[in-house]
Amino acid sequence: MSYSPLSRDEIAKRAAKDIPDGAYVNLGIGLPTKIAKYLPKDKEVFLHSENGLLAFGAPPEAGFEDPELINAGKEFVTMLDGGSFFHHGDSFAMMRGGHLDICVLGAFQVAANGDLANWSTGALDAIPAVGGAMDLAVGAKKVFVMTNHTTKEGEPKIVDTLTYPVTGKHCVDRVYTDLCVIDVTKDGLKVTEKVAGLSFDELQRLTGAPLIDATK
Amino acid sequence: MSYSPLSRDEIAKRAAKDIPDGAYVNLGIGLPTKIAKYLPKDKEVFLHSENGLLAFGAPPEAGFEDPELINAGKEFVTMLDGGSFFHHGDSFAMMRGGHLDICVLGAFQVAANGDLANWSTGALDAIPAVGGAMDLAVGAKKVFVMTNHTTKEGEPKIVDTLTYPVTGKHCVDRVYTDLCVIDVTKDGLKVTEKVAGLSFDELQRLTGAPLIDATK
Amino acid sequence: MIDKTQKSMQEVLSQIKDGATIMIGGFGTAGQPAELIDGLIDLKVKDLVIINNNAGNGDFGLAKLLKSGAVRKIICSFPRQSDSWVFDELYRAGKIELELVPQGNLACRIQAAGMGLGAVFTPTGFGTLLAEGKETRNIDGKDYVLEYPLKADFALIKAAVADRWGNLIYRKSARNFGPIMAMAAEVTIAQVADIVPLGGLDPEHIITPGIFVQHVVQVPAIVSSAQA
Amino acid sequence: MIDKTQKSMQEVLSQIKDGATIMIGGFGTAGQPAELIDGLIDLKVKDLVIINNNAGNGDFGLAKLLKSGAVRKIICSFPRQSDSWVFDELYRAGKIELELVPQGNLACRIQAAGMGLGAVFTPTGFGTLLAEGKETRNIDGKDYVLEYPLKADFALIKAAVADRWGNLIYRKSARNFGPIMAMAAEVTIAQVADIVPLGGLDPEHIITPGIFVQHVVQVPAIVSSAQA
Repeated sequence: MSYSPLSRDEIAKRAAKDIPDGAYVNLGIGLPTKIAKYLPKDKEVFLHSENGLLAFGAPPEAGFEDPELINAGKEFVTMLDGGSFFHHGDSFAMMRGGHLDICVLGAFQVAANGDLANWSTGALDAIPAVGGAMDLAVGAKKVFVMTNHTTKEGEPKIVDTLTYPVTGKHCVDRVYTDLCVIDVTKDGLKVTEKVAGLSFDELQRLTGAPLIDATK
Repeated sequence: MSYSPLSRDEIAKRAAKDIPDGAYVNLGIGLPTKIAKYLPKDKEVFLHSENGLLAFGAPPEAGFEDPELINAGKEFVTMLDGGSFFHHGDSFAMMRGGHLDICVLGAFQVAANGDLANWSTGALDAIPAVGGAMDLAVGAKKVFVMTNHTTKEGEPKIVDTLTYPVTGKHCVDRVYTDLCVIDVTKDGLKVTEKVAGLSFDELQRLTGAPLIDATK
Repeated sequence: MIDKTQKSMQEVLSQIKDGATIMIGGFGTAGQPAELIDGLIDLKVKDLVIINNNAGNGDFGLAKLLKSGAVRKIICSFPRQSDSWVFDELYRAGKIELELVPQGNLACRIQAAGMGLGAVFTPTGFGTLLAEGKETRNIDGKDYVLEYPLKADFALIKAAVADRWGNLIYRKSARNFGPIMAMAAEVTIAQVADIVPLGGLDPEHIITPGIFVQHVVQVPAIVSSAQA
Repeated sequence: MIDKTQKSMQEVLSQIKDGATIMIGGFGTAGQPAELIDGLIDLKVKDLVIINNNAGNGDFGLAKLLKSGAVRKIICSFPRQSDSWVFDELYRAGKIELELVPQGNLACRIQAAGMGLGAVFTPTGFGTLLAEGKETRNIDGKDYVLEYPLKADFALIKAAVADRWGNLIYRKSARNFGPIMAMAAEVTIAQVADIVPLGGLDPEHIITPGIFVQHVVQVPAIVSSAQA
């Protein structure tokens, strides 16, 4: 049997389905940002940005960019009616204090115990940068990860134990990949969905940690 | 020789002279509050109140009281142009963070080393209450005390060692009494001014700790 | 559509059960959510732990709640006032437990809870009776006491204006503990004088963003005869 | 009469000496006080320690300051960006020291300084390389790292409007680190687009009360060609 991995937009669309009405959500820079496009119009979801925005909206039309209205990815945004501005202290209190319902982060690796690596590859010549990743990992009530199932070279990104430096320990609740959806539980990694045509055995072969089939 | 102790208003007037232009000042509940009346009109002094006011002004005229515009003594006040409101967290950051230039507090006792007692007499049947006294004692850059030199019973309030429970250790910089002005220094208690007709010996007799005559 | 203003006060308050820890905003009566407190009294819940700066004034609001017998313990900085006779009597009769906290440590411990900190070293209270038995440390030549966050199941606060997302602005010195209590409680219930449509509050002027507020109850402002 | 707006930018900045620790506001270029930074470069001081979220973008502002060789060390959360080539080159050449701090700990440590706390237990970074060698503690079942306040001799920040007492309001996401840095520095210098008479700012809307601001310098807003 053959199968098609989800496109980046399809992963975003799938993750968007799990964001409930009224949720306060931080979408990490990069891939997770795409989720905003797929939030259903009949839901009100409050997007938070590290640099002091709550309830920001879509990018402005060309010509209406404001250099003082950007998100954490330094992209131009707009504000929704009912949005608010606040300083960095309050912004990170929203995370660290457990007020954000969900954050969605990218990942280099996710371990079977929910450890997340997404800030450093550990390469000796790399310039380290961490931003708000560690704060989001420990702070949000639910941490979702959105990632390709394997690296470009085909190496598993879901692993038994991290080989990259850790961002946050035991923090990941759910992983959305181009092949499946995985819940991180005390019993292990439970696959709740997978793309059509992909066998569980094949998925396990592409994964560096034992999976539990919970797709039935 | 005979002498007249200063009245409460005269102590306040004397203390007011030492508050410089542009100072951020918290005047403790009770006696110190009187200082506000004697701040010279040509100076701009910023009065801070624990409950989230900066640059408040005189009491309102009768009929213009606002139950939501009170100071820490729960007296009706007004706001000056340029005043601001903030929450209790920021208000105490102003103290604890060393942003207030001066606070003026009442006292049960001041010790020779600058220890202050002003929150509890230690009486067993008393209901304890502390408010912001301990925060002001440790937080303001300069802590002034305003008090009668002795109790109504004639006991010294400036003492070698506190017998009442301490509010803050080594915190008092200067004491204004009805008889004199005392600087608390590493060398000891220096009397810099005393009322006319009062001999140093008599002042020492009314005081529970050694004084240094620095009035010349 | 998210509308945090839709439930009745009674419905909102009915979440509160025996033994709950409740922050109540206000400094004296300024910012005290008197109507929410009346609603709380009507619930007839017991064994409450109350966090407030004071311990009630006169016979209304917080004082009335204490009098109703609903409160097991109060955490505050300044219980003793000229008109705190309700508390005074309960305390002297051994019918209420008191945890006395310096006002700035009260604020700071509430902030620590809202900010998700595990504990903080604060200079306030060092060497005093109120720090007895607590861990201390000298940091850079200055002495500090280790204080733990004050969390709550509920915060009952009073603001001036809200929108349906729970964004709040306050009025004058009624702001006091409202913003930091809203951040520290699991469920924050705000009583407000006015509710405006979304967009009616300027995003630059919002003091408490709606993320910190779960329910809004409108209580039209009455010219109050309450003493401040 | 207290007028914090009276001195020239040059006069105000001339207080800054070799070896000073300076907080610079801004997230990327939003809120970055570019003109104050240009003035700082003109001082030709050396061995500065800079605290900012980033390490400069492009060739202007903070990046230009780094390029001038004035900076010994930078404390930040996110130095590496697509346009951080100035920092990248200095760092790879071993010409600048980097202390990397998670963004929320950066904010929290700045807040701790402004609030007068000795240290705080924060959950962020526990178990990571950035907490190596730091004191940790398990409190109520959760792990925390002990972090110390970040203080500064000066804060250079950008706000929108000031009055002569130094009260400030900000504009949109340019607010970011401004209010907390103003609280943490010995001397805060704010550049603003507009100055209004006393009373021109509503006391309910002031974000940074003047107690946290020592000097205000007016820099008329220019439609910026800077990339955000």
